Amino acid sequence: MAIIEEPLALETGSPGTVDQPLGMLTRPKGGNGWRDWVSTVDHKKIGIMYGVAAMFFFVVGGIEALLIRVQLAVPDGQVLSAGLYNQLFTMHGVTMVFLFIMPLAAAFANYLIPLQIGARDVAFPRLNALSFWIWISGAVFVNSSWFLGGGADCGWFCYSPNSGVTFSPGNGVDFYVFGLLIAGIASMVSSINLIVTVLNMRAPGMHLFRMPVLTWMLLVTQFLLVFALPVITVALFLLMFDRLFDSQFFNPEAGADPLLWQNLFWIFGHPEVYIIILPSFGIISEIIPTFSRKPIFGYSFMVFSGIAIGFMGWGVWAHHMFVSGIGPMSVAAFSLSTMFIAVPTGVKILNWLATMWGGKLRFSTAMLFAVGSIAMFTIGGVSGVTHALAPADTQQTDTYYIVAHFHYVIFGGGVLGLMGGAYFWWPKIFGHMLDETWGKVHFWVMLIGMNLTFGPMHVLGLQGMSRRIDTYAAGFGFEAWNMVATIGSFVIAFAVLIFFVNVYRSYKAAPSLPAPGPDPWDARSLEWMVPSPTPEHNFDEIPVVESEDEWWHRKYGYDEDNRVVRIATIEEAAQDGSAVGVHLPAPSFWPLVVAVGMPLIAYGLMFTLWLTVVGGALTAFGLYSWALEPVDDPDADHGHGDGHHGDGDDDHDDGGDTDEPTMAGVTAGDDAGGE
Amino acid sequence: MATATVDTALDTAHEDHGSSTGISNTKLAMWVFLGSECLLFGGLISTYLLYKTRRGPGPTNLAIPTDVFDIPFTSVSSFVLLMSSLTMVLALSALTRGDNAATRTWLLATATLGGVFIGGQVYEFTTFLREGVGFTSNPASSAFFTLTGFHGVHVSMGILMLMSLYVASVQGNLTPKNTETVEIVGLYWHFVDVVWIFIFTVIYLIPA
Amino acid sequence: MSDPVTKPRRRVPRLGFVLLLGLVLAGCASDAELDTLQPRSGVADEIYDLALPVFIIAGVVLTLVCGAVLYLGIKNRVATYEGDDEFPEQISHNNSLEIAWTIAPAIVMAVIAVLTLQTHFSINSTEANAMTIEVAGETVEWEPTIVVVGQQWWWEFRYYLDGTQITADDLENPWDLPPADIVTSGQLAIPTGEEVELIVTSRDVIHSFWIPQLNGKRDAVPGRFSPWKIEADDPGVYFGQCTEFCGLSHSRMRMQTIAMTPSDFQDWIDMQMAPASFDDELQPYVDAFRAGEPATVPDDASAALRGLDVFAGQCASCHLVNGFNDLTYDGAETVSGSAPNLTNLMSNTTFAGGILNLYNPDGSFNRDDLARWIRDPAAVKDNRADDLPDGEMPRGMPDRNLTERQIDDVIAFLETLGSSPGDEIILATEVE
Amino acid sequence: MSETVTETPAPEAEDHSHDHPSDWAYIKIALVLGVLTGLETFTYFETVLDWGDFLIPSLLFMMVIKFWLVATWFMHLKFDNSIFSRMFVGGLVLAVGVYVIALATFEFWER
Repeated sequence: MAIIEEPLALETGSPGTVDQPLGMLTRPKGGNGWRDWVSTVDHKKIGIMYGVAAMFFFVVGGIEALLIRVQLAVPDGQVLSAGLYNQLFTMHGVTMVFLFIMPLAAAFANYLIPLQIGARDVAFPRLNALSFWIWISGAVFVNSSWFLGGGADCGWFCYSPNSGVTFSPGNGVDFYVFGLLIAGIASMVSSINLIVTVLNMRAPGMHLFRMPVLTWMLLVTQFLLVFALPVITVALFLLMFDRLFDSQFFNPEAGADPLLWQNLFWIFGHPEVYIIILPSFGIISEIIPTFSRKPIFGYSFMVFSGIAIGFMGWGVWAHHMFVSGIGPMSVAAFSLSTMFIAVPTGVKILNWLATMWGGKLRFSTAMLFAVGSIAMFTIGGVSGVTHALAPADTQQTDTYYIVAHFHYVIFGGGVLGLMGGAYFWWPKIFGHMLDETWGKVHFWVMLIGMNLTFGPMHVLGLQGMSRRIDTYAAGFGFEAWNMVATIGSFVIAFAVLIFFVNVYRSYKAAPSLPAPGPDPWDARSLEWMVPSPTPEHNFDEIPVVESEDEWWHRKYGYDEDNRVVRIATIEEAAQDGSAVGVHLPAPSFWPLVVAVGMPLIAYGLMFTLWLTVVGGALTAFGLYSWALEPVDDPDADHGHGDGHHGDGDDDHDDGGDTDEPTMAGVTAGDDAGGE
Repeated sequence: MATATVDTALDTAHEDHGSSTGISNTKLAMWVFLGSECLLFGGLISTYLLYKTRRGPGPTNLAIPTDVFDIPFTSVSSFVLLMSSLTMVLALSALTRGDNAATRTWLLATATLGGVFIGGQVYEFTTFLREGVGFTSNPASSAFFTLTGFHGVHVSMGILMLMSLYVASVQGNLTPKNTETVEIVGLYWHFVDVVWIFIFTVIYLIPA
Repeated sequence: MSDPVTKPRRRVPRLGFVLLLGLVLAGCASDAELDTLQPRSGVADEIYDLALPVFIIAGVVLTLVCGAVLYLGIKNRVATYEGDDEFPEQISHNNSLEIAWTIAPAIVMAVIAVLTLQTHFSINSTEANAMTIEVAGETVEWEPTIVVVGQQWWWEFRYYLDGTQITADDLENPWDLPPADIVTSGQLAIPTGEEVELIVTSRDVIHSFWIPQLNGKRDAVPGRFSPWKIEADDPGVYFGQCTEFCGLSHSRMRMQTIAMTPSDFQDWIDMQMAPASFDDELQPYVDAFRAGEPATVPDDASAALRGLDVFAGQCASCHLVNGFNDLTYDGAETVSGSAPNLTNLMSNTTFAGGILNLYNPDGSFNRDDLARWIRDPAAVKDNRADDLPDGEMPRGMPDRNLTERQIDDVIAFLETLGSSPGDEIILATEVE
Repeated sequence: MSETVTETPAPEAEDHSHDHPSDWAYIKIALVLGVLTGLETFTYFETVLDWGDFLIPSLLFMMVIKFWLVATWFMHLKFDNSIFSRMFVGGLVLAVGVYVIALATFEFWER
């Protein structure tokens, strides 16, 4: 990652001591290796860290998946014990959802939202760092369960009462509960931050309806997060109270109703599906116009269908509970609402096709992933319609048909799209291209692999193979397709390996290849007008936006026959990244300190209370120091008109002219204690 | 091509504060957070409503919170919390005028009223425990203590914030340019109050 | 940089067709006993008839989308933009077109919705269909209703035949259900041609009852009594598998439904209703046991009698045999408080939660598997019954550390409980 | 050239403080709130007044009024940018809608 480790563009003034209120950690200055990364508040570096960490957990979750598939390759598999198998499929789900695909989407959101709206950073840079560190501490915490008595074995949905102490006596479920709570705080802080960023930090002229579709989809995603996370938070707290303090929320013998958990979980869980898929939809909506040489077809329909999906996503959760006995009227209502959510989704697919219609399609790797994602998502979409039919769902639910469905949606629609995004924005992020030939091999191997893996699961499910079974008996006709699926899973693993090899080779080859320049794809949105890799300060000057696809319109105009003509070369239109003295938010160690305390609190509640005291004290100390730390380095030079905030001493909540300390002192503190 | 600094190019009137919408980041963040809190308290309230009559296994017939509610007492503490909202706006109003002494008085009054409310809650909890309604008794009591406990923790966080503001004011760091900080703490405080308005009616007053 | 663009291949849409083909193949498979596409009852037929056209519509939509991707990919492909200043026509939107393709899928969905609701309310409705059965010599009008109880990791089926119709409202506590006339485990016996109401519940975690060829599934939720129904057109054995993740041995929680003609069903009732009969050697021991003074069994007694003694000492605290320990039985020391009732064990075809057959395909008794199961249950089926930390209640069958001789004896005793269900049924339980 | 990364808004107090209500207005609101709370508490003593079937609707009505008064006046939603209202009301409406439906799946409203 050394590529973008350029010196900070900000003038740091004299390198002398900085007056620190609590003086334990010297105010970080940036630019010196790992300290730069752990103290950064730069949305781009945070985005990269999200991406790297997400890919790491992709490998972890992938290994879990391979073990599952090895166990199921033949009937009566003996590779794993039932207990270990149950932990593996639980952790596979948790890892892939919370530790891979959500943070990978967060990586794109962090990196791209400020660039796409023409901003220098997010609204609350330090909170952004806090989100990342809390998330990673939660991720490490959840996975530490493997070394502390075993992972959760209750499924990622963790239905009560199986998740209660009686039926899951180990610590696995506690790790699940606390890990998700910690990761939830991270997502909550991050989504509030990004919502404010999109609404408030747009460049002049960047009206909401000039924002790129990706930014729109990410905005909808953040709203889904901000409203969905409290619901799972409630559920997790109730479960935690049951497990640790003997409350009676999910104990049927005391008259509790296990369906309460299911409702709370799926009120969160279904919007979660769209939280996973919408960023990918956004990415596809950026890639396809670029490689069709046409604007996105029906921009407003694209935006509104995304909003509609986000909205309707709140009214369909009980379709996960069609067979749980919620009563025929409820089932009927949710069956109907589920069917009609197919409509805005269909609109999106048709609009992508219409964008390609009459276009000049250039099948770069990114384009292949985008188009492949559409096709694969369509498979997942139509199989989704088949179980919107409640009666049909009574046959399909909890079988491998569902497993096939959501893997086509999440892997086909989500992961392929995000992979396409990686190829598309790689030059912008790292300053060199990923090799296209290797990329195309990566695509085809991954496409074949995923169809080999998940395609047969449709058949298995309809043949009656239940989900979450660690073995199956011979004789039910499951043998052949399971073997195919297992082979396919290794093909996917091979494709992921190709990707990593490509990353490494491209990095090695980069110095000998011509630099990609600011805009290697002849793309359309604002991030392509700044140099690659993006300079620390993003934009030399904040662009004034005059139209949708602003960057494209700076390169091309129309002649009198309404034909497209070039009006400026990329070099002419782009910024050269030469601005100096741009004032940037100062790095801080406190987000890391606050984040490190949280898993300690959880370990303490599980094992020994004094750790909770240590963790709580660390978090409180971090928050307090944070609140006292001026948002900007008082020594840093800046020309902001009303910048009179920095004596740097105990200026509590100097929220008057900066936007952050109040947030830090109030909301973040509240998150830690109140939720 | 046309690029400009924010200072020079403002294409719509409402962007004249520098942010695209002309509103403060922090305040917007707080409102988004409060919107999200609705879902949190909604979940807790729904849980209580679902469980409010569930006494646990058959013949023992354990007591549930509705058996032991003391409505007059709760009404008083509800009134106290409601009045703390008044003192909160008065504190903000005083700070806007630059009246630091009055600001401090009203901040302290708000925190004190909040403390009285919390004290009332602690008293209520201990009374309930004495009357056999414990956290682990049955789903109804678990849900009641969790809901009101979450609210109590929110109030306590608010008191902490108010006291921080008070200290800042004593140290001379709370000036009219910090009105937004006070306003945002106030938003949080009022939100905790409206949640209680909801809880008081739906949980306490509407009969089981 | 160099950017060779490979030819677009037809892989994307082809895989869609492979998938469709797979669906069709699955429909043709004849050896899949759990196959949802081989309905064997009116209810399952209704579901199938609803799903099939939607599968076809889905296939058409899929083909159209993938076909469009393919067509556009071939027709509009260019190798590079380098040196190409010609842009395609910049069409950004077409409102009427977009409104049209917003409304079109909505209309398709509306049609599907109507069909769905019809089927949905149909499969959730019940009809009053009393059948006449003989119970202990008396004629009873019985609306077939069976209480289905899931627990880790087996199913219990309770038949209430005393002439008062049981409904979900009569049931409050799955841990303390009213005494039933017939209690079986692992296999549900139903008469053919009758709609059988099920009341599904659970004693511990959530399970799901599912006989794919006869109907969809219904979750067994502890504390809830969910209505469901099942019916079979033809006699036979239909297989099922618990489909809601229920812990360690979820995959080893299976069940069978044995559909019999009404007259066979009457015979089955007669067989099940008869209390365990003990021969002249066992009966005095049974009498003494019921009197609360179990006799000492001499070492040279018959294997069955010695087995009864082992049963009384090692098994009877959990397993019921009507006529033997039903008077003193006070609940198993497991989380769920219950273990399978063994009164007519030998009339079963399966045991150990539906994963082992009690009879070999040739109709002979499968002594080996039963011995294996008694010898070390955890080796056959993962459970949590032995070596538990303090305070944890066992789940599943514990290892009682019986000697080989004790195992032989107890099997000899179990063999006296009930009689074989008949070769026809035994054959049908074999999974090819 | 140089500029700040955050196009920081100036503090807003001076911009809208002039249209904030006076302290006396706040006190009047608080009086109304107090009276409503008193009325609510009165319903508990059924001997004073028999509310009959109107009990729950009137309690809910008073609750909504109190909620609305605090949100619009004390929280300034009446005077502030409508974006704030949209964020809050969005969460509120979503919460009410979702949880009312969720309780409906438990047949809560039929009791």
